[in-house]
Amino acid sequence: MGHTDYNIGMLDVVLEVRDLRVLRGERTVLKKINLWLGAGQYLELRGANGSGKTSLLRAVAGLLPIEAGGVFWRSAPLATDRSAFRSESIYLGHDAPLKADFSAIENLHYWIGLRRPLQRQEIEAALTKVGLPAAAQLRPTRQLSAGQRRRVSLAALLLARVRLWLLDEPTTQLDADGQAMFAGLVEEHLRGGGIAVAAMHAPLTPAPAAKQELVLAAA
Amino acid sequence: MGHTDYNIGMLDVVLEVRDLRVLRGERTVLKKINLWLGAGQYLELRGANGSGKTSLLRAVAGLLPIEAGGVFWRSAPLATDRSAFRSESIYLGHDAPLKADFSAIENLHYWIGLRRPLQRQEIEAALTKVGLPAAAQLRPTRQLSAGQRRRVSLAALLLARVRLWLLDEPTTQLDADGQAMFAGLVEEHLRGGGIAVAAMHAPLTPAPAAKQELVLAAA
Amino acid sequence: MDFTWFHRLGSPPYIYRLSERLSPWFGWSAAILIAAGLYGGLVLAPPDYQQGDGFRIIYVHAPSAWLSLMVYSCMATAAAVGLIWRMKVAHAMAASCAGVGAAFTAVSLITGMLWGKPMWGTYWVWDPRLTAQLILLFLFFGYMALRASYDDTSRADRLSAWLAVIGMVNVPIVRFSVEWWNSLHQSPSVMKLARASMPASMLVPLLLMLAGFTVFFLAFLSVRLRAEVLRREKHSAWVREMVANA
Amino acid sequence: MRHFRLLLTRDLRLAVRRPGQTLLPIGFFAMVTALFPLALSPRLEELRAIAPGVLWVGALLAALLSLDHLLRDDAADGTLEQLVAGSESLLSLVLAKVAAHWLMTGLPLALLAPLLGAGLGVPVAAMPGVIMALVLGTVCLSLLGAAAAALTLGARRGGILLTLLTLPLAVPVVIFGARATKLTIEGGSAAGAFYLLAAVAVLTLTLAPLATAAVLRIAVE
Amino acid sequence: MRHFRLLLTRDLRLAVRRPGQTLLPIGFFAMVTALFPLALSPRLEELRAIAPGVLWVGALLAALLSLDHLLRDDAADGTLEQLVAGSESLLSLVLAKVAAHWLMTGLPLALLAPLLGAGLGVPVAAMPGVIMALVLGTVCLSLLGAAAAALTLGARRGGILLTLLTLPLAVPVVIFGARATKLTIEGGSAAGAFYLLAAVAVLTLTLAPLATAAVLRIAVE
Ligand code: HEM
Ligand SMILES: Nc1ncnc2c1ncn2[C@@H]1O[C@H](COP(=O)(O)OP(=O)(O)OP(=O)(O)O)[C@@H](O)[C@H]1O
Ligand SMILES: Nc1ncnc2c1ncn2[C@@H]1O[C@H](COP(=O)(O)OP(=O)(O)OP(=O)(O)O)[C@@H](O)[C@H]1O
Ligand SMILES: [Mg+2]
Ligand SMILES: [Mg+2]
Repeated sequence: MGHTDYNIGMLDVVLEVRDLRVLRGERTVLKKINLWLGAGQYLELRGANGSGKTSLLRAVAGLLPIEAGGVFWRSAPLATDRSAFRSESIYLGHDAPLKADFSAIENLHYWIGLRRPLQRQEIEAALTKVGLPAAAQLRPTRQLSAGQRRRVSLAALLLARVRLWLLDEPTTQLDADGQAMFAGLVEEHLRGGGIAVAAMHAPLTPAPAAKQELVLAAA
Repeated sequence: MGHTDYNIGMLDVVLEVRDLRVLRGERTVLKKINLWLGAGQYLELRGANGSGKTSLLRAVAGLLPIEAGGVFWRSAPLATDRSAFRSESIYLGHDAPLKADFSAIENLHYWIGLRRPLQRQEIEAALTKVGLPAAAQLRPTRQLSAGQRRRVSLAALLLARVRLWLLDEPTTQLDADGQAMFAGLVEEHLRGGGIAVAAMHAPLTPAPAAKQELVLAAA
Repeated sequence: MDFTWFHRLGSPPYIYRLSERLSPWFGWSAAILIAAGLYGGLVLAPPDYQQGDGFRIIYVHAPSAWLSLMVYSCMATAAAVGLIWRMKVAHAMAASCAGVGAAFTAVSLITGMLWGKPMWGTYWVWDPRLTAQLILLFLFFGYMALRASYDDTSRADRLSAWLAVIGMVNVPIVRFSVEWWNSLHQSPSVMKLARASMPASMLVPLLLMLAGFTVFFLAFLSVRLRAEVLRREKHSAWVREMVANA
Repeated sequence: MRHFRLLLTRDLRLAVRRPGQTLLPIGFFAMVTALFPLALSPRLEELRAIAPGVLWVGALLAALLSLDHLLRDDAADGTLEQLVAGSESLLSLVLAKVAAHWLMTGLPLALLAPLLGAGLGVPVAAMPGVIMALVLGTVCLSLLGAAAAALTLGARRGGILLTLLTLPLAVPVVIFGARATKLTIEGGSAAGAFYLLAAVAVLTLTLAPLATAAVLRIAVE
Repeated sequence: MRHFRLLLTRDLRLAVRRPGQTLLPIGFFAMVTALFPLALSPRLEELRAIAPGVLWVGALLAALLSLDHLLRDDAADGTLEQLVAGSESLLSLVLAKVAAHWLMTGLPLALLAPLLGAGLGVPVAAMPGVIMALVLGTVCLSLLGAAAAALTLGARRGGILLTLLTLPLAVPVVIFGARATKLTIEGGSAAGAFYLLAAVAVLTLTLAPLATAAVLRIAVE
């Protein structure tokens, strides 16, 4: 997975969150959130429905305004410059950002292709690795099953080759094999010096070695 | 839950599927599917991603054309008349049919209200029963979390008071309590003489007494 | 060069107190100027030899029209400052301009139409200046609508600021449309004081009204600005203590 | 009847919730009529001559514009399935949808016409006639549009197909309507034209809903 | 540059996949121009007089109609977030979007104009001028529209707001464009009008994309 290049200067590869406060509407849904994640670490966000997992992920990804506190990447505050963060991180929300009219391959070509040039074989390899049948790779994604669509966005993770994964319930709609497969992907990513943050309702199994857990309490 | 009226003439309350074949595009995704479900029985659809769970549910619900074979409700073929079936069954797909601009209460009022007149208290009771906070009941559903939106559609099941539930992965995005709560709903529904068919990736726990399982093999 | 004044202008409490101190002065002088202007215009000034008393509408029309352009320019400038130096106060200033500006524009349109009937025989013609002025009104409305449709103030600030800046292109069109296209509309007579085409008895009241309208704008602005600043800073310490002391 | 009321209030309420989408057609109508004078030389008698055309083309565009949303939105978020499953007769569903659509576009258009007409030099005396003609016409447009919308629901080519289907159906309405308007503006007796328009309206009112309901049943199942 | 090409091909390809949505604006344009002769008494000289207005209002409407989709679709299905995160400069994103929009609406409109103009009695000699004017004008419309679309991206009242914001920005273009067209049709020397139009085009071409990019950044983050 070409993660070798990571192993230089991993010390500063850090995602830090300092007492973050996030509003939704006018209600405070998150307050006093503190995080410190180094290379190779996995953070699992747990909490009841509506406890703020999605909000936290989106705030970190810069998709929600931050009311107070700050998010730091490589000890640079995102408030002022996100360029490094943007190119080194990827966020996957509840449902995959796929164009229903494009095939899985086209979607990845235009989506991840923006970050770095992609070979078609590369894309196909990734899709096969996440277990999307060759036939399904060419069909418009509107013609894929829910789980198959989910797998396409997992392939995006592989292809993006970025340090930081921000994942919102990445395993929903995956069958048993899918769950195991995903756990493998995370493991590999961490071994390569990556960082993963995932909102989950059931713990990832097998759990990665360097696992932290943050349980959000409903505000 | 007013299920008493069910207990008369339960013998004919039967959903039957006789060697059903369903195409998606031009590919056959389901063939030789046979089912027999009586009052109080629960059928769990299992199978890998893309094995055809959603297709089967939609075909039974009459949302996909049937290539061969037939679906029978109270031993009447749906091909010829669905009126009884339509008023006695409800289908919930991968994502809830909610208007993002309506509150949970409004959504249920206009959605289930079509089937039978609803009192506001009735709706609120159902929403509370599925664990949606009172505050969240009045917010536009676009402002609900994924799991909260899921809970709204579960409340629809309660309010609809119909015999047959056709559910596609009803427990995704639900937290642990939510899963247990849903199992309780199904249990109650079956006790009242209802029938439930659910596509699931993990078995419903605690499993209902009268449980059948159909494992679909990827075509 | 010393920029402390600039930074002071950037601080909400300072602006709040400043406008609080100034607004009564603006208010009174506006009242006086406008009163004088109206007296001079409606009573002292002789009727026009061809329009009779109809021309007196100019004492409302022209000043409001000028102000509409001036206010928009102020709004755009404030917005630009807010964008460049990330100044909350500047955004607040721009936001407070919109309402008044729209009002002035509307008044100029209405009075103009009323005047148009006797002069051109119709309330409305699709003449460049008239059209441009109508567009100016739309710009004000668009600006306000845009602000209204965002919940998150800072986003509303920056987005509407861009709109204000983009819309600035329309101002010179309004201003110079009369020279650029052969328009039905009066060409700027007052501005060419050199060969003043108006008798002083008509001109002086007009200038008084203009001054009055301008000061009135400042007075209104200082009031609106205070409300705006309060709304934005309602959670801040200085507002809390001010409320506590009051 | 209960169904009809429920469905109607539903659509109206939704419309209120997203004023942007609701007002868009009316905004378009206003723009069409406002822009013509700008784009043309602003001589009033010239404008008066083309006023009927402007008003009616504007009305047709506005109607078409909102038709695209008439059923598609509900189909997209899966609510249409549930509505169909819920309501015992599709006819009430169709009628409710059409009524809602007309109340949100046709009626406002008709009421707005005088204001905009004034800008086009339509004499005040003609206003009642203009409004009346537009009321009749927009009713037809909503009805016909609904049928077309149902037809295109399944088809992937949505938008353009809708236009192509509605256009031939709508053209007679527009022509009659414009004639009626023209005559009223010129102060001639427009009775004949109005009878024609009314006849068309009645015809569509009786036939279109049935057709739409039938088509919808096919589209959904 | 690579980004630009990638983004452009993406949008064009998407457009090809859903021809319905893509052809809709052109269909509208065709309708506006086709309906006028029908709605009005079809005397050629009358038509010729209003031809510029019809063509330009049609063009503006067509542009606006598709503008609503320019960014909103991508924002809705979450792809815009990813595009912004991916592309290092938003400018290339904006330019690609505008280029795609123009290629799918502006250009076809301009090329279609002679055909429809003929129906409005536009003399053949004037066609090149008409096309040229529309090309220049539609470029401006796409650029200005993109800015407005970015401004209204996260707004609550989407649609109507877009119209309200685009109108004032677009009116000058329409006026100049129509004047140029009118002069060409009447066979007078339209050089002046064309220079004016070209000047506007150059101005917007240099300023609008920058503004749009800045706005987009604010809208997405
Ligand atoms: C709706 C119709 C009208 C509109 C929108 C309108 C608009 C304007 C505007 C924008 C100005 C300010 C120009 C500047 O600041 O340079 C102005 C000034 C003026 N208008 Fe009008 N006007 C209208 C009708 C009229 C009519 C009917 C008359 C009288 C024949 C008139 C006479 C004037 C005069 C004398 C000035 C002052 C010009 C100067 O000294 O600069 N306007 N009008
Ligand atoms: N746009 C919004 N406006 C106001 N409140 C919102 C909005 N979006 C979400 N909320 C509320 O904020 C809280 C947190 O939402 P969030 O989606 O982060 O929860 P979550 O932990 O992701 O829940 P789930 O497990 O169901 O995904 C919820 O109570 C939700 O109702
Ligand atoms: N519209 C379509 N056209 C063609 N093939 C389709 C279409 N929709 C789904 N398919 C294919 O049909 C098969 C069954 O799809 P279906 O959605 O029923 O699977 P599923 O069991 O629900 O999967 P999941 O567990 O991911 O929800 C899949 O291989 C899918 O790729
Ligand atoms: Mg969530
Ligand atoms: Mg499925």
